[in-house]
Amino acid sequence: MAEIVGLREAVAALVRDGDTVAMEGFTHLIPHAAGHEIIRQGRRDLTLVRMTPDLVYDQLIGMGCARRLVFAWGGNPGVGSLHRFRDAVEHGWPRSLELVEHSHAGLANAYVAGASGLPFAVLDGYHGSDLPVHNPDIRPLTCPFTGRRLAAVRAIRPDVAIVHAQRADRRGNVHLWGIVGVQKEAVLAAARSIVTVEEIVDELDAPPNACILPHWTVTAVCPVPGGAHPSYAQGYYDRDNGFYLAWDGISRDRERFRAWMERCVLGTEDHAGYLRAAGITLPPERTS
Amino acid sequence: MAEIVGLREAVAALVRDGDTVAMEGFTHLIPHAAGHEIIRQGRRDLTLVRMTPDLVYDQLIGMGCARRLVFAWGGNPGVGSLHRFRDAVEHGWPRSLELVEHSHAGLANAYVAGASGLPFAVLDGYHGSDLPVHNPDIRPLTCPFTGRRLAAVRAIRPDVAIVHAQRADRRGNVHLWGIVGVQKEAVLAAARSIVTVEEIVDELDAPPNACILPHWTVTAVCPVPGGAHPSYAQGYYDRDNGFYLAWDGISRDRERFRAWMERCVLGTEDHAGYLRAAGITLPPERTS
Amino acid sequence: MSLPWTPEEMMAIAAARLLPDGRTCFVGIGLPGTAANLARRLHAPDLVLIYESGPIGARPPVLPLSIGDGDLARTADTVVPTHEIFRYWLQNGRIDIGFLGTAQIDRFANLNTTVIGDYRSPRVRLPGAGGAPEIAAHAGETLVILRHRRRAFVARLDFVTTVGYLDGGDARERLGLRGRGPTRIVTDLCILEPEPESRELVVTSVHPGVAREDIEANTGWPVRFAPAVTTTPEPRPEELEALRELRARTEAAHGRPSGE
Amino acid sequence: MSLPWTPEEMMAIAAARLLPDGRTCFVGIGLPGTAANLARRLHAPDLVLIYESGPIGARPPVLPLSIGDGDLARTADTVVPTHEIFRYWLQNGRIDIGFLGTAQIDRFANLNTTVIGDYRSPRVRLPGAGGAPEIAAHAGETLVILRHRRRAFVARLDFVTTVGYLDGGDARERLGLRGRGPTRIVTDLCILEPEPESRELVVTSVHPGVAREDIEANTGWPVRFAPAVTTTPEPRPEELEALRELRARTEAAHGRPSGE
Repeated sequence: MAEIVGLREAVAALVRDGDTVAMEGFTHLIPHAAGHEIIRQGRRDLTLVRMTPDLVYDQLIGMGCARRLVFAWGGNPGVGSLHRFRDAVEHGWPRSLELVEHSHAGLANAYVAGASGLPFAVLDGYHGSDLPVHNPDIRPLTCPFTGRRLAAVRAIRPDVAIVHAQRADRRGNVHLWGIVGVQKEAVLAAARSIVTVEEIVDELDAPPNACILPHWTVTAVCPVPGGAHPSYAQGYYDRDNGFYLAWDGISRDRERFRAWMERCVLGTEDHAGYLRAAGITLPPERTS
Repeated sequence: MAEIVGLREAVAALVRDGDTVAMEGFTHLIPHAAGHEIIRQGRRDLTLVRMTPDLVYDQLIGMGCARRLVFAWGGNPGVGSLHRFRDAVEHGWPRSLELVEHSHAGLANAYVAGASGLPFAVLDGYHGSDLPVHNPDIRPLTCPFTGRRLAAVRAIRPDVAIVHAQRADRRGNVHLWGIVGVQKEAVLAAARSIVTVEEIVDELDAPPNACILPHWTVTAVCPVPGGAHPSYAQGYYDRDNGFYLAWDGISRDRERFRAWMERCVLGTEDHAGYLRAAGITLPPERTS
Repeated sequence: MSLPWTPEEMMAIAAARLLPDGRTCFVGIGLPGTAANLARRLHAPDLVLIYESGPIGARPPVLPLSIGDGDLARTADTVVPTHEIFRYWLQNGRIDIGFLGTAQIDRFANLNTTVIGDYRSPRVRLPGAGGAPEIAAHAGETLVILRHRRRAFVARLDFVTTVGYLDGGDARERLGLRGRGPTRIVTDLCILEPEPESRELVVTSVHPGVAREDIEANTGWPVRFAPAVTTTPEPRPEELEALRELRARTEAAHGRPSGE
Repeated sequence: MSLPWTPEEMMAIAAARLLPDGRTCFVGIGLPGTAANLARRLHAPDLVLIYESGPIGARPPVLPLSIGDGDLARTADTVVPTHEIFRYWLQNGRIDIGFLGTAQIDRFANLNTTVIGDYRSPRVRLPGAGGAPEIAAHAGETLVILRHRRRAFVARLDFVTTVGYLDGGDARERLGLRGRGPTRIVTDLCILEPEPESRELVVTSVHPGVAREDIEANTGWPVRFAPAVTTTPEPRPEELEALRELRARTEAAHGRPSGE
């Protein structure tokens, strides 16, 4: 049964050192505010799971929160490298990072298996790729009917899933729309979950087959307006493309990165403080 | 690329003797008009696939169109037996019927495998049940990671999928909502597809994550207002519960069944004719 | 003061009482639907009803005739595809209580809804499994509701559609099923529960006015009674009123035969 | 009369020309997105763009910076969950053309987007596979677009992320992959295609003003030329105008760095 609480309280209660944490959102609705709060609270030894570990994980990795990364594509979309991720993998700074590496199809299927209560998923994938050589969570599997050679991937079952959504009602029912990625699967696969939302409303009034997380599948709902920045929330604000460009410079250098994190994250109380410190105005939504 | 054509033309062109035909719709949006048209055109030796072979398949079976039934639950919902289905299984009238029998979970997964281009699906099911004894399309499978014993079901890949939907636009993009069952999976798993719709509209204006079948996944779109009767189309008309009750009497007796089919289906030109002959007024939608 | 009531009403009310508020309940067609929707009107307004057709959190104003009625979709928190119901919700362990009817049941609460007689040439072809095998496997626990007749309570099933406790003891556990299995069988005569060790169904509560001999005569095996059998509390006026009001509204809504 | 143009523009336009109208195209990030959206503005208004983030039938008014921009969702026919894109659409054989970029490519069109150097202690850690391995496996055919540099066109990949033709011949067929594989590699210098038998990439079309030596110098293996090499038709004015207009609108929309 979802409790509506502050983000600080939710992270304090639900994210523990050593946890496997899945923070999802495919470009859209990335839970950046929650990532910052995990950094503020100094969590360590996390196994971070994410299809596309972009800026949110670059920050967590650069601040030394993670010991392992389960992922499929780690870059700054449309800009280039994730410098903190690269520094961790290439030079072990600030600590070494173990990689469990998938393709998008493989990891998406692994989430589906987790959400389905199955220990693994089957896909017609990874043929000829070197990825299975380095990832023991990918194994060959033969179809019992046709003999076709397929791949099995171990299910993802996070301790905590963290996602951002547009809205929740007062009971904690969550409604998200637009690019929904694997968020529903991440929450349903996890033992606990935190959903940050743009706003709490009296009635969701969602369309018939909307993507809904019923309140009894969510552990904590936290109102955090702008909580996806620099990602976006369809219907609320646009992607801050300028920030993604700027991140390339901020993150390229260890000292500059640390200084920025000190000033905008560690030195602020909450997400509103972050937005002020970083001088962010949420971009209004463009109408196509 | 969907062609917008008449139902008679679509069935003539796309449903062939001996085909595997999946007509889906879970209580809602059952493609009854299409079933009647298949009967009118006298198709034979069909393998009929359906989660819940209710009245629509009772009629096809009673008229001798089917030689095999792939299914999970065959009854008149809330009323009782399907008498034509029982007569075929118990007495081979009008011809014998081979059964390939699943649970709902098994058959739903088999559709998902078909829609996913996989030869089989995995589920944690059928444990201890006698169903796998009689169905070679269910086999044991062991998880390559955990050793857990699971079940594999062979994928469903129909020659033709037939579903009913609320609306299509002029290009043939289809929008359905409410209880969507396994319709999308049936269409995406099939080589060909027919979608009957309540109406053709200029713009679908569907909500962001609506259940849409893009025009290039559908072979034929046929406008058939009331085409789900006695099932219902949310937003258009309610379920004709009275017809389901009446069917128990109509179908109990071979002669009475034949007479009703002669009068209402074989003796009519199309769905409008059927509604007139059967004296049907579509029940207005109840607002809860 | 109590109103006169029928065994059928006693059965629905006894079953409804077993559904605690705030839990998630996977509802089969027919009798389970009546009991679940009655519970929602009485002590369990926040009982979450999930139907295999797709609705989650349905609040139907009348009893649905089918498990896919429009009322279910219109009143649900969300409607998902059928395969998702079975995978993300049931198989994933998110259902507390599975609620089933059946045609036949044996002393270890195994269920037959497939055939009477031989599978390939049956005397009576029943509808089949539907969702039952996996509901009984994955729901936290299962309730079964059926009328107590000798042809339903049989010594040996012609076909095991859905597993309860197999041949008893720890057979179910050895099969590796997640859910605890059938915890209560509610009939129009009594309530049966699996005995802790043997898992054989024994009568634990007899409905008011029912004699032990009635139960024995209507059970196809030598049915045993728990050491401390209670009498089921008879229907309270508010329970009966809620049930009758629900049924009256249902009949008014569903109408009479048409199209003949 | 033709306008002056850059090799970068030639590359985007040459790639866009390879996308026939009415087909379904799975679009990767960066250069493929430019070419696909350019094609939509030129000869292929009904090209169906599918992005792995979920949008099907997207018609973005400017070039998305990422493969999950709001424009894609707002203009799509529908937006589905990411796992569905990979299962119902890609793996199910419903994509005609997969369109990929890459960091490295070898002579058999295998791609590396994972690491330069050793996997466990790489010299350069690249972003990784993303959707590429399964796009290249299941799309009816694959187009690859990348800048022609010696460090990208290598004799031997450090890591095979995504299979093209493995070590050539019928190796791909023996692997049982559904799609035909990479049929054209478009660079800023030329177009390469797999030779019918050996499957080795050979140059089939050289962009105007490019010398064979330029291609040889920028390819890390002794690159061969097809018996009949053509010259790529140079950009037509309407192609250049459409590309430049698209890029100008994109820059205006995406803004400058913020939050530093």
